[in-house]
Amino acid sequence: MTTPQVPDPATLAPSEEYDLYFGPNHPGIEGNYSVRVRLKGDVICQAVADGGYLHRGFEKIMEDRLWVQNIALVPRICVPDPVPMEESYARAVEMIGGLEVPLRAQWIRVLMLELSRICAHLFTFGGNAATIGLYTNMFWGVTMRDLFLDIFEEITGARIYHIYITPGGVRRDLPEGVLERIEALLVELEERMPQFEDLFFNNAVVIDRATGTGRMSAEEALAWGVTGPNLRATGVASDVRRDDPYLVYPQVDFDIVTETGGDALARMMVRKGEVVQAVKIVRQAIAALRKVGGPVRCELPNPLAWDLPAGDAYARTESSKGELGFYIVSNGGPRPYRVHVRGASSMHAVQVLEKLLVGSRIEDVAQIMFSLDACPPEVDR
Amino acid sequence: MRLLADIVLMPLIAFITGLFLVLMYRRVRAKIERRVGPPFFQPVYDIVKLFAKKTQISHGVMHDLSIVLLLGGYITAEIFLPVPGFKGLAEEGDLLTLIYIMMVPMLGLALGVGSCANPNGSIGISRALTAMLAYDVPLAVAIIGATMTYGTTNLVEIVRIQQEGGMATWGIATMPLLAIGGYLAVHGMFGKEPFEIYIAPAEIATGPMVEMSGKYMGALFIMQCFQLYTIGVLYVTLFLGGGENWPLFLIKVAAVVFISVAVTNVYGRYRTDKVVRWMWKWPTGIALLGLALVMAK
Amino acid sequence: MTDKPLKSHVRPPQDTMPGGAGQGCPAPDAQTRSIWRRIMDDFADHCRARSLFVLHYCTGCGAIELPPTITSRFDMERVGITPMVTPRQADILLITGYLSLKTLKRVILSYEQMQGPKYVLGFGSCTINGGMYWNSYATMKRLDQYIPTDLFIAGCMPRPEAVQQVLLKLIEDIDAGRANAWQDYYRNYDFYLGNQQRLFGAGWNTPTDVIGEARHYGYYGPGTEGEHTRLLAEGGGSAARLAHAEYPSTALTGRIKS
Amino acid sequence: MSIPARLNEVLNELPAIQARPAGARRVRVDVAPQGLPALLELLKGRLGFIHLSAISCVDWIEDGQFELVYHVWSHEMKLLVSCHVRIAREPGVYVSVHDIHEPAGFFERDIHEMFGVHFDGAPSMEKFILTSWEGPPPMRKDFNTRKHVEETFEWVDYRPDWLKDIERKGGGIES
Repeated sequence: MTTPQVPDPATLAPSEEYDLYFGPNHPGIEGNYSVRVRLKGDVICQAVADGGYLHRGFEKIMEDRLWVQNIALVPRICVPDPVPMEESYARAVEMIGGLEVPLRAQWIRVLMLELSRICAHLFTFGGNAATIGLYTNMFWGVTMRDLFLDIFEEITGARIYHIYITPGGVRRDLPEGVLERIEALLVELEERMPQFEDLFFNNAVVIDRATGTGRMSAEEALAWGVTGPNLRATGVASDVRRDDPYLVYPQVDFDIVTETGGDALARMMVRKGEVVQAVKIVRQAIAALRKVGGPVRCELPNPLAWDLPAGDAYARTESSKGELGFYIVSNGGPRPYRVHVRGASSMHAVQVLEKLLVGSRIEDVAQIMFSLDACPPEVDR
Repeated sequence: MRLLADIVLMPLIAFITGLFLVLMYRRVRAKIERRVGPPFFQPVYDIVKLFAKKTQISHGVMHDLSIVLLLGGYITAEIFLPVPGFKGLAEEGDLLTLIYIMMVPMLGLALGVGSCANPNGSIGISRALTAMLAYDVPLAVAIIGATMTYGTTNLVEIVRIQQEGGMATWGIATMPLLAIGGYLAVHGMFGKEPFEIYIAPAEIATGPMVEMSGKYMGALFIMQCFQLYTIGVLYVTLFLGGGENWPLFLIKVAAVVFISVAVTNVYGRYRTDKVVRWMWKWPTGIALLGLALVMAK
Repeated sequence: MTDKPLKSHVRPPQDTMPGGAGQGCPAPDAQTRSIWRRIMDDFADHCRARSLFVLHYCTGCGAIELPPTITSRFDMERVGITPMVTPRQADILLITGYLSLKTLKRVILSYEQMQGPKYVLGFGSCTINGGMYWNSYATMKRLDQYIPTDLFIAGCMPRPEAVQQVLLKLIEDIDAGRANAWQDYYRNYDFYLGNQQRLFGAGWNTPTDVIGEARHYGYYGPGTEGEHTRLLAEGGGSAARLAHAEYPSTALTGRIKS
Repeated sequence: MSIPARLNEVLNELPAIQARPAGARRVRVDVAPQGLPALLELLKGRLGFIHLSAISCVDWIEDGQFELVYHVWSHEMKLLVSCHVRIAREPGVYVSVHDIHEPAGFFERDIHEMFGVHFDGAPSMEKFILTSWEGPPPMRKDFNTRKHVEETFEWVDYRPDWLKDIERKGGGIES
């Protein structure tokens, strides 16, 4: 390690500004991430995001593994919302290999994606409330999410990393009776939503804290490359599921939830609306799965000697954080030649966060970060 | 000799009651969050564990001294409180002395945290002093109103007046507006949401506590016990007729704390400026109205 | 523990290691303690085991299973385990999964700031042997080389039940006075520092004076000082140096106006 | 699948451009390095390709080239255009498109860090993720992560008794 030149503090000009480190070891930071803010009094005049604490070099180690081995690796890129990762990887491989996904598998994937969206949003509700000291909401939200993890466990055998969606379909069919249990759970969720509503969205303190916090306009959001719920909170009805549809989403009936505030409150309102929409989509998927039969996976060659044809593909998915992109290049070999992951948070966890923090105050740093739903692992990869 | 026994016993009883209050606080919180909560001896375990730490970091003399001020302030305050069966110094001191002594711990903490050189601590303590400034105004108004009603600042006298006349002469009956304003100020004094911005973990990593470890942290835990008890007793003395006997007295103190800890769990925390504005608007306004009524009588 | 000698140097003999022979409280050993002292120690251990503060540091993906463990469904406060915010206040450092080298530095800093007795739990396969990321250039492979680890949880990722089980095991160990891995950091500081230096370079330095603490608290052992700690003295480094090495050029080096 | 006429019209205005459809709502455009900024500018101004989804870099080490892929999306046309550019691997310098698409700043910084490609005019070329890394840019094909790991880290020698028993009988997991 080279010895850097450290200026002696005594030689510096006196200043009214000082630095504060948010993270990586800080409860107000989402995941393992850091934001260094320069403050003047309570007001932030400069913010520098510092990532890489969760860097594992996914893109590199995926080049070192077989196409099937990577299925186990991809969900780990984004921890709170892993299913879109599996879906994007699988679809990019399908686009290169020209694989046809059976209809039943497509519906199952939609079901999984939307359940995962509900989970991720419930988690964000909790996290966002905890940043302003409303821990009760966090306890309730995380526990509610846990019931959904049980469904995942029943379907896939794992709570978090399902490794369920494979190129060409899904790993196995749904177990007996799980559709009924999902329906029962959705009813329970709908019963509990008013409680969250009362506790969070109708709470005077939350409204006071969240209104106007981290506000951005639609023009700014579009120019900064913001996607997903954060963009929709500024009033732009953009959704990959609708604009660049994949799977059976063209057949699914759902609304794009938008708000006009563009602040922390609006972002959480959009997420609340999306949970409602996700419930609607899951119900449609359940109805369809009752009718559609057939295989859940297309025929694949021996996975250990599977050479994908040369080519490249860019798959986009609407994850709970925004637009998720997988760019995969194959050179005709048994391993990917290059995988590039465009993490859904890569914009709003770095550049946008840095911009929004300037002018806000210390107490809002955590709230802005959580309301943007920044997911550091997919930025660091 | 009697005084010596009181000086030892009164803080001890305060500490033990405080442990129960802390336990209640944590249990209530757990129930609202739909979980089981800590075991019965948890507050004791925490404190013993913290004092039994084998390594310890100190940040200088001021840091050590702050703990003395912190605990000393509260232990002194206990002796001035009028509780059933003990005389202590309640007769000699009065309300103003008590309020004055109760400010010492916070100032002591400020001194100690200042020597830690952790910016989170400094921000936290400046917020804490601001919050103190905020809730002291309605509290002062309530206390002025109370002294005017009772015609004395002697705490024993105040308790006697209320107990002789029965429930109708309790402060809460004779000056309800002051009682409400005072209660809101007391809620701020407890340092719970929505007025706990100065320890906000998500913002400044628990502020003043950020550099406290082992025995220092243990002292803060003990301080929390004293704090809940002292503030509860102060309110009971002023507005709820003081203690006729120990069971009734403890029920009253627990009730004061209970309402506060039950309410706190459904709120987030206000920003510092909002805390000041809110405190100077609602509780102060209500208390001033109460004061006007008292003066009109 | 490996049978194979490490590349840099050989670890000290087994009996100075955690769980090996001759472990116990440092100054007066188990035999010579007075009855009073023994009762006090047992009582302290009893309380320590029932009041554990976990450092709130989400080092890796395992952090996603901590909220379920702490919240209403599994409720760890039942056995006295609560999350705490800063390393100063915490007892348990829960390493939730892989550590990138950048995080490992912070973890070591956090660990040294914690007050003993402190416990480290390795969570997930990645802390044991690299796990999923065995061929990744960016993550460390064995946690116990860099900080002494009390217990490991296998799995990727371990379920909340597994986390609970390991915490209960830790409680059992503390109760029996066995969870003393933290003393190993003082006794064999040279070993840990050597491994840290191999990753971070010879100039690696932390603000905590571990050797001084070891002397002061009576944990000084034959492995406390060695060839690696000598490099520390040569570097004469400071905390400021470390902080600025991580944040080059645009360093926002202001000073609070006094 | 064909290229929409409006897009074709714009593409025809620029020299040395090859375009072909690449799946549903995907168009692949190959462009010479000097033509890319103009292409992005035109796409953004005329057809509403305002969303830069990602910039990917591929290391074609055998050709001695880096391939940069700019994925731009038009909310109006509902179309993703991937603009492929190949630049020389040495010295690996290209221009920043930060002035056209603001998100480019993040991706260029990332590529600089992972591949060592320098972007002229980018707002920041500082390290973001690999601040503790002193080796070569790790995503380059000539960096072997497995070899690096073998040299840097130690493994736990996991050899339980039952495995030793099996090995004594001539079995085992190592060939």
